[in-house]
Amino acid sequence: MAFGRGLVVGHLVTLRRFVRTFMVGAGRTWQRRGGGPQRVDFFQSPERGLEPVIEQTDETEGIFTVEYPDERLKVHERFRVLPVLVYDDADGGIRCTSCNICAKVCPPQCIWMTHAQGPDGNPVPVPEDFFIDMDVCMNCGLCAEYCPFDAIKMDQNFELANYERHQSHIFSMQDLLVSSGYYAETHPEAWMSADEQSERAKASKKKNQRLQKALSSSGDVPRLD
Amino acid sequence: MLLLMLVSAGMLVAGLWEILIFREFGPMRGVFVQIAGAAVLCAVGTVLARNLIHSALYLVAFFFLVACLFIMLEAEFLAVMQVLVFIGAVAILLMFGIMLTQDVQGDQVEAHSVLRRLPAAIVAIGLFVMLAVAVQQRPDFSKARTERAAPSVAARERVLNQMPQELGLDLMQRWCLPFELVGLLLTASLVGAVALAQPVGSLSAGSDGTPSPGSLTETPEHLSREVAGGTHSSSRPDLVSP
Amino acid sequence: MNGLWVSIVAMKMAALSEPVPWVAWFLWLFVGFAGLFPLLVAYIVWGERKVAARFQDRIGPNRVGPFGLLQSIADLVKLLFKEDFTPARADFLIHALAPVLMLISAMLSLAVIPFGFGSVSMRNDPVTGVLRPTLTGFSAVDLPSGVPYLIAVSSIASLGLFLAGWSSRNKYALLGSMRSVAQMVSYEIPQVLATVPIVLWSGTLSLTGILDRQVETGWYVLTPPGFMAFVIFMISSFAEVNRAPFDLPEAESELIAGFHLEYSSMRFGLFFLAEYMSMFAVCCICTTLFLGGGAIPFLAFPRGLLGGYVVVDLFLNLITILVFSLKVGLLIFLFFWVRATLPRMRVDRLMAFAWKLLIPLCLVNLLIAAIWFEIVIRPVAGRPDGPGFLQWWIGFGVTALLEVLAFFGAVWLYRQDSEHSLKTWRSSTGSKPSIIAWRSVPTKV
Amino acid sequence: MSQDVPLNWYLIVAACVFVIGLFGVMTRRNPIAVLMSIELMLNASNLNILAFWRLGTPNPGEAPLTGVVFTALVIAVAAAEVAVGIALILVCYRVWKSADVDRYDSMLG
Repeated sequence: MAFGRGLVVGHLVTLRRFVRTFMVGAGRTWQRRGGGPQRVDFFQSPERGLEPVIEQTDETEGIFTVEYPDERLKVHERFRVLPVLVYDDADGGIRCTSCNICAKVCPPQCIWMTHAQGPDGNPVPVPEDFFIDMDVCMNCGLCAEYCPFDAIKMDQNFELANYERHQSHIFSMQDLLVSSGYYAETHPEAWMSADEQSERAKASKKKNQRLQKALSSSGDVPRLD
Repeated sequence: MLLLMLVSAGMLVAGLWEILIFREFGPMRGVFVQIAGAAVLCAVGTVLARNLIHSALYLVAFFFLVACLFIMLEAEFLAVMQVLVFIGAVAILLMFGIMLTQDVQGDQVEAHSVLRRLPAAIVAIGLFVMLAVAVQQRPDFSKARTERAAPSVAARERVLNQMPQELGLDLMQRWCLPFELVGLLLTASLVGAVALAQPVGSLSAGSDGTPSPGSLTETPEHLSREVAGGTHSSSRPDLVSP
Repeated sequence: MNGLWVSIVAMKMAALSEPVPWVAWFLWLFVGFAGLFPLLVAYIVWGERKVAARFQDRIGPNRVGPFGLLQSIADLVKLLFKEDFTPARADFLIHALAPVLMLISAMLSLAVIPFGFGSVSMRNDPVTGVLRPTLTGFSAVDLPSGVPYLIAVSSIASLGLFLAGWSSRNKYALLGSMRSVAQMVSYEIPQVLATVPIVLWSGTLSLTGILDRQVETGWYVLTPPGFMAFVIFMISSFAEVNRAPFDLPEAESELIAGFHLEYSSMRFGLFFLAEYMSMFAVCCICTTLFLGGGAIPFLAFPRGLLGGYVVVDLFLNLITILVFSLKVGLLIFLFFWVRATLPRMRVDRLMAFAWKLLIPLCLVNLLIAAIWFEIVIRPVAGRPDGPGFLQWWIGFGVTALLEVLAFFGAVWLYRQDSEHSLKTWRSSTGSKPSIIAWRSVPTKV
Repeated sequence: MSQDVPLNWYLIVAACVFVIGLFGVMTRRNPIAVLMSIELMLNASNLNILAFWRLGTPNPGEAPLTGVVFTALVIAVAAAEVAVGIALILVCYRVWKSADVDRYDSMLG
């Protein structure tokens, strides 16, 4: 029969947590624990992305708060938010052929696009414009999964808050285009994988062929914007 | 609301009256007039308010003002006791009583009839006139204490300065029997209140919930059925967990 | 109209009192009660947020100002500018009155606390009756019946709480207020009974007198019955000011917010202020009654120097006020600590805890306190050197033994009773209880 | 402090409050309101006792605290009365399902 022993022990447990927050990393009171710009920078801060980040386990003691707007935890590569369209850094060409497969598989039906037309009225395998309603998109990633040309990819930008929701929340092609360099930076593993490299080579080859074909038929270069 | 405005207006008038008329008597008469006027207004509010909670609130204000009058009579300890017992316990108890006997919000109003009030008012005013005349018959009552040159009793000066100690000693020595009797009364009322407020039948009845004949809270035959059904919680099947 | 009233009061005050008390009153009222104490309370809120954050391995507010020091001010500004909303069917006047009543109750109890030692004057000893130098206490008022005054004003809070719940026309608010009034009325009894040994030992009801007596004979918390009274007083104070684990009136998860559910804007702010101010007041009371006020531990230091020059008195009072606030701060930390540790109690256990454990323990403690009085205090009343070493230790041993016996006996009886009622409940319902009995849960520490 | 207020002022106020309480007892139909009116009357008597104690001329050899003791006892009795009164009202409410003194008529004969 316990006479309040559990009460006392419980209070000591919480008191221990309290005291340890001051002891663990005692010298880092003025430092941000998740990296980011330091409040008092006695030594040179590490570069963005190289900061030491405290990972919480059941052994973790002390404070491991990440003060969000000032410092961010690195997201994992597979983390995905909205789809984007990738264009090539080298020639500025986008891979999308406006085949409409993504729009068809999209479960909430938030993608639609218009085909580009040549001067003679024939369709050209590039989108004239491309829209995604970000309020409707549920970040499932099916579009990127189904895209036969690897043109549409999932991005990691999660800070989408806005002051206006009628125009600015429907992303058009200008909002959606990201460079292949950006994608390579945020998704290094996927970008350098053998699969992706061969796909890249194949896609560019195919596209070149189709473009040549289109050019030979119309005799003019369509504008890409 | 109207009465509250009346109270504040009355206090204001009393304050002006004090400044205009009672300056020469010293300030305490004016203070007394204000406090007593507010107390009487609160008493009227207690009796006349149609909402019971408002009535109880006027009563609380009245208790507080009476405590103020006690302080004017230099019985500070009793004033504290007044607040402690009447506001802290009696008012809360009354509120609980209102909650438990009215609908859940306690704001049913009761109708007043002139037929009921008129004789009561006549009796009350008559009694007041009698009391007032009786009080005014004694000319020495109307003189202030300072004017009467009352003998300054040393014992009384002492008790005014150390009232709690003196009161405790007095209650244990001279007034021992009344003190013990009050203790007995409080115990008896505690036991009695618990016994009365018990659900019907739970004191003397067995687990079947029927009140035994001759129990403390025996009810008329035609009423006991519905009462026992509603209050004896352990016999309600819907409270038993699956 | 208001200005006229104020001028009447001012004229009266000017007529009634000498100029110097008038100035002192003005200072207490406008610097203390209208300025310093609310500010202090705002920073208690900030401190609670910081400390609670540390208990949960967080940082706490750090955005507004350095270390988040302006966070309370920002919250206050937010509360001031929010829409003041009154439910359509609410009783407007009572709805507005209730938070004010609670705040008044908390502020009134601060009026008699001796924050410092004050000066020294010759007064009659309440026990022996002889003249001796006595502390005057640095308090707004030195009431001869200070302890019952404290109890009386703290009982006004339950009235305000009840009115808040009733006038909101909301069943959750009403439930919360009914619960909490029952809770506060119940816990008032052990709280009062815990102060009775103090009154018995010091022979006075004045808080300054109690402080003076403790400075002379040692803190009351250092004696076994005094320690038990201190613990009981603190526990029932937790319930009185509605702090965790007794925060049933404002149980967020069950009653949304309890009695102040329908309050918004600064009226809610007043409740908030009242809660923290009553917590502060209770800590001040506890420090005065049990922890020797502003006395420095095991030293009679400032006392012998008081009563000479005004400047010296002021300086020494500053020291005692600092010591006092340190002790109050520790007690407030205790409040935070308990809140960070314990979950909320269930209603029936809350009441059983007060009526079946605390009150019997208080009564037994009163008897043991009388034994301490007879052994240690009464034989040496009036002697300047106080109780002898051996006498003190005999008293300590006897009362400590009795206290331990009383504590274990009371808890044992409490456990027996709860098991018994559980058994009868099981047999009366004829089925297994849906809520697992607390004794059958394997406890692991 | 209170020396310049004459005794009969207190007595008049106490009589006034007492009479108001009496009026309430006679007119109110809710038992709790009746109880409140009784509290008014008790307080009026308390005020009377205390005024006589403080402002009346004490007899030589009289106990110095008679009025205070009397008032304290009345306060205790009032508390006891309210406790039992509320309990009785609850029982009446349970039996008659009504909070109206006019309907408590089972002893009317």
